[in-house]
Parts: sequence; C-alpha cells; structure tokens
Amino acid sequence: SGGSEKEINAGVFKVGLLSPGPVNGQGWTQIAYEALLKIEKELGAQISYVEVEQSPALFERAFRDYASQGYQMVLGHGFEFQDAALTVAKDFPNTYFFISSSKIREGNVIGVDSDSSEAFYLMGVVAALMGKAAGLVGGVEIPPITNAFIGFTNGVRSIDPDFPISTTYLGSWTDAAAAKEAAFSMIAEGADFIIPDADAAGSGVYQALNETGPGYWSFGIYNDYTSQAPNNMIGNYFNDYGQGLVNLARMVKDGNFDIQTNVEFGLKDEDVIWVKFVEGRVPVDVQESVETARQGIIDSKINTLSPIR
Amino acid sequence: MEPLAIVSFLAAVLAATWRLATPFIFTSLGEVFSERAGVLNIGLEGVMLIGAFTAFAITFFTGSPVLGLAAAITSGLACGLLFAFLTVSLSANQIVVGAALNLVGLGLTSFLYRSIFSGRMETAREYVSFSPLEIPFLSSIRFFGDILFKQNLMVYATPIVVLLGSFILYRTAFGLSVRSTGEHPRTVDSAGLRVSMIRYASVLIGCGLAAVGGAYLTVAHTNQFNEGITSGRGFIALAVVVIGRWSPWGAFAVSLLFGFFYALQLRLQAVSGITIPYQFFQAMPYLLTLVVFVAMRRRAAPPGALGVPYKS
Amino acid sequence: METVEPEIAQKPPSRRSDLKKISFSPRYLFTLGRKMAPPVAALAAALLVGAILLYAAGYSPWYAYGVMWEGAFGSRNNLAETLLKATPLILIGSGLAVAFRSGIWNIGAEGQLYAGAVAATLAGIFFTGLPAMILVPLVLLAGMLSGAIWGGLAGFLKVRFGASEIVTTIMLNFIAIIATSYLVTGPMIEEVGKFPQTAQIADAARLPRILFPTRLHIGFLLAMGVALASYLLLFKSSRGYALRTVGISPDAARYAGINVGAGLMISMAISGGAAGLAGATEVAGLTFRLYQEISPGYGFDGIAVALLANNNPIGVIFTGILFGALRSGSEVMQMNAQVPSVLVSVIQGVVLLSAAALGVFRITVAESRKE
Amino acid sequence: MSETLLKLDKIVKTFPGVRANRGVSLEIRKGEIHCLLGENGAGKTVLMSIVYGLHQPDSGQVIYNGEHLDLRSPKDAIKRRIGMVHQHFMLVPTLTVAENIILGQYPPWKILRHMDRVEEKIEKLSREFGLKIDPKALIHTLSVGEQQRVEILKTLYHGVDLLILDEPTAVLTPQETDRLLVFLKEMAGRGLTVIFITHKLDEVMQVSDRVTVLRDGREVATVVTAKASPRMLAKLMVGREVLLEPPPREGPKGENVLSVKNLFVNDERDLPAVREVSLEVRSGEIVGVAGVSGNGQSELALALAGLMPVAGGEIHLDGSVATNLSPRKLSCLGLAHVPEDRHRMGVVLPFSVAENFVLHEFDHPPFARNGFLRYKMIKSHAMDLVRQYDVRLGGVDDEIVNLSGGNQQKVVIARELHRKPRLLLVNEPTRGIDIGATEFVRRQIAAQRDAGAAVLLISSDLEELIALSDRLLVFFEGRIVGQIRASRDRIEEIGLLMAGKSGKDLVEK
Ligand SMILES: Nc1ncnc2c1ncn2[C@@H]1O[C@H](COP(=O)(O)OP(=O)(O)OP(=O)(O)O)[C@@H](O)[C@H]1O
Ligand SMILES: Nc1ncnc2c1ncn2[C@@H]1O[C@H](COP(=O)(O)OP(=O)(O)OP(=O)(O)O)[C@@H](O)[C@H]1O
Ligand SMILES: [Mg+2]
Ligand SMILES: [Mg+2]
Repeated sequence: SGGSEKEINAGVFKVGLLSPGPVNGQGWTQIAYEALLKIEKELGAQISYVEVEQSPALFERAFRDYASQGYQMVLGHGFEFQDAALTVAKDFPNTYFFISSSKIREGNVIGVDSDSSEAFYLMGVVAALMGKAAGLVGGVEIPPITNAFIGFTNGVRSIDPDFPISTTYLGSWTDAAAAKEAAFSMIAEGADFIIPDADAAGSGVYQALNETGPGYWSFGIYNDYTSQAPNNMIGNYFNDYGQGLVNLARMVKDGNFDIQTNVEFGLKDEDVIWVKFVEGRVPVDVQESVETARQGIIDSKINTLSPIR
Repeated sequence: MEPLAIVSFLAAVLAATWRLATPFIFTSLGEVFSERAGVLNIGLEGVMLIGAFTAFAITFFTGSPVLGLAAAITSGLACGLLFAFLTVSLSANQIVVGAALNLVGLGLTSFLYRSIFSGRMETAREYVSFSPLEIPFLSSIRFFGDILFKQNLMVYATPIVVLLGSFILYRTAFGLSVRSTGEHPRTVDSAGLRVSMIRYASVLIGCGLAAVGGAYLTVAHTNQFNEGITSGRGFIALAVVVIGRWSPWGAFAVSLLFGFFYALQLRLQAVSGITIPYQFFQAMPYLLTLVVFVAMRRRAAPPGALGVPYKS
Repeated sequence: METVEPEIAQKPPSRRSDLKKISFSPRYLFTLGRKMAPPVAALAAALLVGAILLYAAGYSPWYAYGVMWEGAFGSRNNLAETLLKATPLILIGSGLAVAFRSGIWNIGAEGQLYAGAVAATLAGIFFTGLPAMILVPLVLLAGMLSGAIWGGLAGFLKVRFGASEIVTTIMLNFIAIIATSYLVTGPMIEEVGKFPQTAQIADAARLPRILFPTRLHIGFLLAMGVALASYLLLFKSSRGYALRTVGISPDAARYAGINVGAGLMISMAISGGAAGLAGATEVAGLTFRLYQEISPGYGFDGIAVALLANNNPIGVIFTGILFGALRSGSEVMQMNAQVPSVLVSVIQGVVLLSAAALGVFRITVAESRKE
Repeated sequence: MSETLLKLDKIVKTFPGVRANRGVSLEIRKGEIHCLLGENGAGKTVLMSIVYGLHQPDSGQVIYNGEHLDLRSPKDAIKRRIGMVHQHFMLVPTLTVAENIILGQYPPWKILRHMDRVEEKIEKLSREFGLKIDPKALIHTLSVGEQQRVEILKTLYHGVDLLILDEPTAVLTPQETDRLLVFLKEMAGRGLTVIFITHKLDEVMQVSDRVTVLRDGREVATVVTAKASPRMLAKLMVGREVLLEPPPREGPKGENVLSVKNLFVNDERDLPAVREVSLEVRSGEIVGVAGVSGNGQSELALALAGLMPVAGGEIHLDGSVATNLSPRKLSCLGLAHVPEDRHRMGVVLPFSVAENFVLHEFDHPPFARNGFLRYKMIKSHAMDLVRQYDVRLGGVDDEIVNLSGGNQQKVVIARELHRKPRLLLVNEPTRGIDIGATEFVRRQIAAQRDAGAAVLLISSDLEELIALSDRLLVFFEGRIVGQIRASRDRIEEIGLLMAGKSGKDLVEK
C-alpha cells in the first residue's frame, strides 16, 4: 500500500500516532489523540493513528508502515515504543520519531516527556497545607505515574515531613469500579485528599468523592473534571501536551527542528502545563506557597523528582 | 489496632465487599440456571459487556438508569436467544458459541462506543445513576448502619433476587424440570416436557442476569462505560458457579467471598506505610479463591448432561 | 491413496506410511476441501456482518476491506506480519486441540503463555555468552517447560484434588499476568531507564529471521512443526488413541488399561508447553524483552482457533492464519481507513458463530446419547 | 376381551441410514398381555417409542380406542393413559422418587407445596399394588429392581390403561422377575393392557396371551401363546433352529487358574461390598456367580479386573500374585474381562468398530509400530473378527454406536475372547441381546472353557447360569452363602439362598 500513497500525497505534511489504547479512553491516550487533531487543525497536516494492542510485537510494524508511507513525524505515545522506534529509525532518516514519556535522544528518535511530577508537586503542597492525609490511586505502576507520585510526595514533604500518604494501584486503566472502591478505602483510612492518575478508570475516584460529600478533595488530572465532583474538585491540572506537540510539529513542518536533546515539557512551558484552582476553594496563603513552589520549580531550585527516603 | 478500629475497618471492608460482589452475584446466579439445565455458557464476559454498554448508552440518552437497566436486560435476552438458538436448536458446540460471544461482546461494544460517543468523552460521563439510598433508622446504626444501609438499589436487590432464584429452582415445577434437564434430559423428554424449551428459558435467564451484572458496573457502581470495563468478571463468575456447587446461595456466598478478598486487597493497599509490592495484594483474591476451591472438602459433581446437546 | 506426491515419496519408507495419511494427494485435498467449505462460508457470513456494521458506522465496506486485504497479504511485509500473528495462535491452538480432544477444558493458555515468556526471558538474559546454536534452543525449551509446568499444575490439581480445570486455569491466568507485572516492575526491571521492562535478551538468543527484510522468524516454521506433530500425536499415534479414549470415556479408558490421570496431566502439560513456546517465540522472535502485557489475548484467541478447526491441528494452521490475517489486516485498516480495529473481534466472533451454525463442529450420536 | 385397544397400521420409521420399521401392523386387545419378540435392531423399541409419542412415524397410523392418534410428544400419550417403562430407565438419579414421579405433571409456574401429599399418594399406590418404595429416597440410592418399581409407579400415578415395558426383566433377578410377572398378570386381571418386550422365551410362555414376532422392521407373525412353543418362536425370530444349551464340557478340569482368599472390597461410597470371599476357578471349568444384583458381584468383578481397589485379602492368577494390579498388567497375565456395563465401559461409542477392537492392544505390535498406529493392520484384524463372530454391520469404519446392542456385545465378546485368555471374567454377557446372539455368545464361552480357559461367569439370569456353569456360587450381602452344583432341579433352593432366606450356608462339591 505504501508505494502508491507516496506518489499521491507527495509534499503533504503527514503525522502518525501509535496509541497504546483506545484513543477515546479518557486521560493519557486521549491527550495524544487530541494533540493529533490539533496538529491537523492548526498545521493542516494529514493525520492517522493506530491502536496497537498492548503488544510490543506490533509496534515496529506500525512505525515501519508509517515511515514507508512518507510520514514526516510519527509519535509513539509511551516509553514502550522506544525500542521499536530505534530499530526502524535507522532505515528512515528523514522521519522524526517522537516517543512520549521517554528521555531518549538518538538521531531522529526523540523522547518527549511532559513531567507531571511538577504539577503533582504543587498538588502535594496544597494537600499538606489543607488536608489531614492523602491517597494516590494509580492505574499501573509505570514511570509517568510513579514519577507523578514522587513529585506529589516531595511536595507534601516540603511542607510536612510526616503527612500520611497512601498509594493504591489498580492494575487496570479501565476498571472504574475498582478505582471507586479504592477511593472509599482511602477515605475509610482517613484520607481527605485523593488524587487519581489512572486514565479512564480515574473518574471512579471522583464519583467516590462526589458520593461521600464535601470535605474531601481532589484534582482533575490532565483536564477539567470539575463537573464530575462539583463540591470536591479543588483545582485542575491541565496538560496540553497537544499544544506542546503542535509546537514541535510546526518546527518539523518548517524544517527548522533544531533541538539537540530530548524534549521535556514542564511548568516552564506555560501554554502546555499549568494548574488552575477552582474559584474560592484555596485560601490566599496556600495559593502563595504554591506560587513560590512553582517559581522554585521553574528556576529549577526545586527538584520534584529527588528520591524519597 | 484497638477493637473500635477493627470494627470500623471490618464494616468498611464488608460494605465494599457487598458492592464488589454484586456483579458476580447477578451473573453467577444466572449461570447457575443455565448450567443446571445443562448449558455451559463461557460467553458471560461478552454478555456482561453488552449489558454494560446498553445500560450506559440508554441511560445516557434517556437520563433514566431504570430504562437503561431494562434495555440492558433486553440486550441480554437477545444474546440468550442467539446462544440458545445455536446451542439448543442447532446443537452447536456450547464452548464455541461462548467463545464467540466473548469476541463479539468486546468488539461490538467498543466499536459502537467509538462510533456513537467519540468526541463526547467528557459529556459521556455525566448522567445520574442509581445513587446510594439510605434506609431510615438502620442507616444510623454505628459503623455498620452507616455502611451496610447506604447502598444503591441493585446492591440491596441481590439477596432478594437470589432468594427468588433459589425458590424457583427448588420449589417450582419449572425449577424441577430445569434440574432434571441438566442431569438427564431423556427423562424430561419422556415425561412429555420439551427439553429445548426448558433450555431456552434457562439460557435466557442466564444471559439476562449476566447483562444485569454488567449494567450494574455502568449505571450503579460507577456511571461510565470504558472499553472492557468488565475486566474479566465474566470469567470469575464462571468459576464462582462451580465453587458455589451450582446452587444460588452457594454462588451468592462465593461471590461475597471473592468480593471480600478484593475489597481487602484494595483496603490493605490503602493502608499507608505498607511497602509490600502491590501485585501481591492484587493476586490475593485469585490465589485465595483458588486455595479455597482446592481445599474444599465437599465439591459437587457438575450436572450430568452439562455441555451435552440433546437430540431426541 | 496410492498417488503419493514426489517429495513425500522421497522420504525414507519407514516414515512414509505415517506421512502419507496427511500428504497432499488429490484425495486428501478433496476431503480437505469438503472440510474447509463450511468455514469458508462462515467467513463470508462474518465479513457480511462486518460490512453492515461498517456501512452503518459510515465507512465504505469495500474500501475498508480492500485496505484490510492489502494489510494482510498486500505486500511481502504484510504477509510476513500476518504469519507473525498466526505463529502464537497456531502454537496455542494445536496444544489446545490436544487438550480439548482429551476432554480437558484448558482456558489457561494466556497464563501459560506468560509463564513461558518469563522463563524464556530469564534464559535469554542470564545465559549470554552461549552461542546461538545452544542458546536459541535453550530459550525455547525454557519457555516450553515453564508453560508445561504452569499448565501441568492445573492438571495436577484436577487429578489429585478433582479441582475443575475451568476454575483453576481461569485463576492461574490472573495470577500469571499479575506475577509478570510484578517481575517487570520489580526484580527483573531493566538497569537503565527503569521502565517496567526487562533488559534485552542476548543477541544469540534471538530467533533467526527467514524472510528478509521482514521480521518473520523461524518461530513460524516451528509452529507448523508443532501443529503437524500434534496431529500425528492425536490421530496417528497410540498415545493419541489413549488420550482420545480418555477424552470420550474415562471408564472405558481405565478398562482398557490406560492411566487416566497421567493422560490428563500429559495433555495439560502439552497444551501448556505449546502456549509457553508461543510466549518464548514472542520474546525471542519479536520483542526481545519482557513487558507487562506481552500478549494481546493470544491465549483466548487460541481457544477460538482450535475450536474453529474442530480441534484438528492441521485445521488449526488454517484457522490460525485466518485469525492472524484478520488481526494484522485490521491494524492497517485502522491506519489507512481510520476504521477502529476492534471491529476485527466482531468479525472473528461472527466467524465462530456462523461456523457453529453451519454445524462445522459435528455432534456424534454418542454425545447426544451420552447420559 | 376381544375388543381392540390399539391398532398399528403399516408403521414406517426410518432414521438416517437405518430403516427401523418398514410397515409394521399390529393389534392389541383390551386386557391382554402381548409380547413383542425380535432380534436386536428388529425395531421393537422404535415401534413402541412411536406409540408413546417419542418418535413420529414417517407413515402409517396409530389407532387407539378407535380414535386416530397423532402423538406429538409423550405428553399426548400420558394424557391418553398410555405408559411406558423404558429399557434404559427414565429417572433423574439426583432427584427423589416423588420428584421423579411428578416431573412434567404441572405447568411450569406451579409452586410445589405439599410434596408430602404427593408422597402420601405414592405410598398409598405402592401399598395398593404391593410395590414397596420410599418416596423420599434418592433414585441413585435404589437398586435396579426398585428403580423399575418407580418406573411402574410413575405410570400408575399418572393413570394407565396401556402399559408398555421394554425389556423390563433384562436387569432383574429371578425373584424380581417372578414378582413382576405375577404383578402384570394381576393387573391384566384388573383390565390393564400390557405390551411386553423381551428376549426371554420362558417369560413369554409364562405371562403372555399373544405374541408378535418382529424381524428387521416387519412383523412376521402374531400367535396365541397357548398354541406356540419356545422352539417355534425362536425359529420365527431368527429364521432357524436355535439351541440355548451349549454342548457340555468335554475333557477334564485342569489346574487352579484363579484363587481368591478372604477378599474384601469397598464400593464407591466406601462401604464394604465384598466380605471375606474365597473362591477358586480351575482351567476348563465355568464357575457361575448367582445373586440379586447389588450384593457385591459387580464389585467382585471390578476388583478382579483391577478396576477397584482390594481392601483386603489376596488374588492369585496362575500362581502369581494379582492383587491390586493394573488392568494392563492383569491382561498381560492372561485375564480377559467382558464388563457389565457395555455402554459405559465395554465400548467407546464414537470410535469406529475397528478402533474398538484394539481397545487393549492399540499400542502393541502389530497394531502400533514405534508409537504410531497402523490402521491397515487394525482394519484387517477387525474384518477377521467381524467375520468369525458374524457381527452385523455396514463396515468396520462405522461408529460402533450405530450398531444394535446385540452387535455391540458381539464386538466386545470377540475382542475379549480372541486373546485366548487364561481367565475369562464375564459379567452379564447376554443382557439385553436377542436369542440368536445369546446362543452364539454362550457357545463362544463354552468353547473357551473347552480350550482350557478358566471362566468366572456373573449373571442375573439364572437360566443362563445353569445352562453354562459347572458350579454356582450364590452371593448375598457380599458373602458367598452357598455353593451348589448347577442344575435345574435346584432352582428353588438357589432362589432362597439368593434372597438370604436359608438358615445356614450350604456348601457341596
Ligand atoms: N434414534 C435413532 N437414530 C438412528 N437409528 C436408530 C435410532 N433408534 C433406533 N435406531 C435403529 O433402528 C433399528 C431398530 O432399533 P430398535 O431399538 O427398535 O431395535 P430393538 O428391537 O429395540 O433392538 P433391541 O432388542 O436391542 O432393543 C436399529 O437398527 C437401530 O440402530
Ligand atoms: N440416536 C441414535 N442414533 C443412532 N443409533 C441409535 C440411536 N439410538 C439408538 N440407536 C441404536 O439403536 C439400538 C437399539 O437401541 P436401544 O436403546 O434398544 O439399545 P439396545 O440396542 O437395546 O442396546 P442395549 O440393549 O444394550 O441398550 C442401540 O443399540 C443403538 O445402536
Ligand atoms: Mg430395544
Ligand atoms: Mg436391547
């Protein structure tokens, strides 16, 4: 199929996506998909995506198919795509292979990471200042999640070294029911700040808080989830990864991509990552400490990923 | 922990147990009927998914979880009709058709979810579901009241449905014919009953209840649909039937047992400061259930004609 | 039956008589054609249903299927990808055919695949230094053994405690998958990067490729071999006679002096071993390291593949390639026609359903009278 | 009593590949006991299944009480007070007697309160008709005889004018048989009409008013029993003379082949079934084991065949220890075993006849070479045996399930005997098979004896035991309560022993 299409679409800017799961699943996978749509809209690119089942065996093939069809930019949305990209990249020097949540940089394989640990650090600060105990509900134990939780913990510790934090992993990205029960368990254990990072399953946490009623707090992750627990949402952590990718894609398209290292979005990229509080939920003094922390992070005075003892 | 803490700990875990067990209770109860009639349906996972999606979609568009549930049941009956037609009327291999249902269930629901809801993920999660309702007085009992009597309708329904199921199975003429059909269909035939009719009925009950079990996930326990949200519950239900010795109350008990192990592992993970890898907790429910099953003193023999098509 | 194909005629006479039965003599092809007719019809029906869905969802069935065909067979590479997907399915399917024929319902191929993948990875990581000649077989053997043990465990629980294999294998699936997740996030996690994946296996442990420049590796030939072996075992060997007897009537088997317990253990071990081998070929042939979700449900598709072939390993080769083609084709369909690849599960399911409806799986009088 | 109750007119019924009934016509009169005779596969069961609504005829008419019947299902038959006791009992083993009896009686939604009333009614019936049974008992705990009582009670409970019994005596002991026959006569006296299928001519003579003989799907004759003789009936049935008494033994007894000392065996429920049994069988003799079924004979056989663990005592075969050996080892020591339950053990129903012939030897040469089966050998072997034992079938590749019971049994006999066993263990060798086949089987067993095999014959058919055995061992409650020279004039005594009636055990040489 590759051959024929090459002629037809010669000169068109083509961007492909390898999604680790359903593109319309909320959270992580959705981000990449929306990024793709954004690229299509803003740069008039021809886009395409494929949901490779969670089987690394299939990644290489997908990369190869895209590259051989003359795609200039292919995004593997997850560290697990790294190996495959490296293998394929050699044969296709003029395609850019971007790998989400990876720190690699080898020739045309470029790790792109939006570091959630920074935003979670801020949430940690809020929790430690306003709450009694915190609970973190993770989908599966993988670096993006663990890093975010490390960031959160560091944030908490920066305020109160022995503020209790408990962590639960569901072993699933879709089992919202389990997430909900996990949240209930944490509430029963005395937690009043419960934050999910579990993709589609995460909203089970919001439902649990919503049912438990006011006095229990959470943050929307990657998007505005206020509607799901209007009385419990203290703020939302926005991660417009899409915007970040658009910025990269624009460089690729205009042929002036000159970054020599891997890409890492953080609070410094204000149009990509930011945290917004819900009106009147956070006292001024807390907001101030958050702001100081944010500055500290941007000026890299604070290392949100510093190991925890 | 001092006694008080232990009590509240238990109460919380038990409440979660009941909620987590509910989908297994509905689904396995149904499967008890169809297996007692001699029809083995390994397609429960698929049927649950279809029920879950239908309930979700209808509730989303009508705003009424009741309608959603009704629609789910209908979809389950449709699956049952297909299953029965193939396995009973055409005496096709039951395992084959079951495996097929699993494939279709996953594919179809995902496909429809994409086609209908793509782009609407946000709104898709905003609708009312069966919310917990408090039972006056009882709910004000310390610890347990607060938790055991603040469940949603479908959770409360479980013991009643099981009671009904066991009454039908053991106290009605229909139940008698069901139990006979699974053991010795020729006898049923020569008694002038229609083996096929009885099996149709039982399969319909089975799939209908499986759909309810699925619907519970999307309109009661949570209010959202995710692809593959059942995450293997259909298979667990299958095991529950065997461990529960093909009896409604047995299935009820085993469902609660599994639910308890699951609730316990979530709770233990939530206890801050525990450093055991979380996978140990995750494996716990399956491991313990397996151990219980293997260690079980009296294990019942399956219905004599289970899985065997009947040709007069 | 006397028309024997030349290349088979060249085989040493002793093995000839065995091979002849499955040689592609015209008569065999004829009966084969008769056997294949219903499945083909089933496939047609399934594609029709798929087309309706596609149309309803606003896609052009013609275009979508065209792309799908392209993706499955359109190019050397696509063909290779199809066969790559068929490889684990054929391995698992042939093993399950043996188990099912022996009357044991092994639902646990998925877990046994994981067990195999873990062992293969360990072998591939630790025994560096060894030459490929030794390491490759070693890795495959490790995978096979560990799969056989994981499956044999269920067999043991059935024979020793009478615990239904349906229950035990379901539970063992969950346990194996969770255990793998623990290993790759814990003890076996790679040194660099700290991603939840093991280090790569030694180069010498990787399966040689057989169709350049594609990724197709000898695992595929291995799968064909295993299918053939399972066929000979089941229908041409005395051991197979014993297993089939056990599957039909344990009482008759005991009367015939066959050790029923051993039979069940063996068939569980065989099917487990085949699944474990599938896990090993995935690691040693494609991924070169272990991840949390190494299998996209091959273990369950394998059940369908075996049943669709009416538990005949030779048939499994065809049904395995069919399912492989559907999967790999559907990915390309999604890439180039933006049709959700999940559609393929529907098609596969309907293939099974209509095959069942067309009575591909014939019910013997014995079964219908068995009470 | 000449009024016609049931009239069958040119009934035709074919199954794929089989023409079971080819235009059978038949008249049954009110209040008579009418016997149906015929070889295996003659079409008796099918014909009666049609009267009972289990099968629908392809053509032909069923006229009952002058009314045209179009029976769609047994329900219709039951409604018209037609009852049938099937050869393979139609009872759910896991249910109680009462539950079995009311099965299908009520509309589905009916709530089964007052099982106690049902049970009362059953007790009343069983008292009235002298069919003792506990309505609360689970079927699988009952003896075969009792189960049959339940079957009959079922029909009485529903109310019955025409009672069809398909080989009811095949599984009964002499006492039970006599009781049943007496019962039937009595019922006939009360105006009940009975159709009685059997293979045993003496029963026919004893009980029936008229006999109809079927041969391959057609009726060949209907005669008044009083005017008939067993020889003539047999001739009608088989089309030639039959001789059920095989020639007596020539040649002397030889050395001990089987010797059992103080054998104890427990049944599945782990209750003692065989208690301290000692016996010997010498080469060239046939030792018969008589006993009401369920008194330990089956367990004895299974233990001897290595299919049930020996709880105590010793078994010696040709001098070497044979206690708790595997069936495989035993058959190497020269044991051949014709099992009691053919369908469950004797044959593998979906296998071809050829495959069934090598059930024991499938992995020995010449049938297997280095692990592979050699179908050429297996088939030619099968063809030989089919010829020798004239098994009636299409071809050796047919699935054995499509053979009639008689022919299935011939396959088993052939398979076991052709191995020239030292010890031949036969359990119910002729149950349910026609006299043609019976004669043949008995001759074969006698032939083995003459060839110097030691034969242990277990049978619930006293006629058979006496016809074949040199000595009889009588079993009661797991013990040998008597050892008698087999002869007609001792039947009384034997019957008493079997019923455990005689005071002291009795032993004679
Ligand atoms: N359901 C069936 N399907 C196909 N063939 C059948 C069926 N039932 C009976 N037959 C065939 O019809 C013929 C008559 O069978 P039937 O059972 O009436 O013989 P029978 O006289 O009862 O023999 P027996 O004395 O052994 O009971 C046999 O050849 C049998 O194989
Ligand atoms: N569904 C069927 N399909 C094919 N053949 C059948 C079927 N049902 C019965 N038969 C044949 O009809 C024969 C007669 O049936 P029946 O139930 O009387 O058994 P049988 O011949 O009497 O053997 P037995 O006396 O050992 O039960 C059976 O032996 C069997 O070979
Ligand atoms: Mg019969
Ligand atoms: Mg018979």
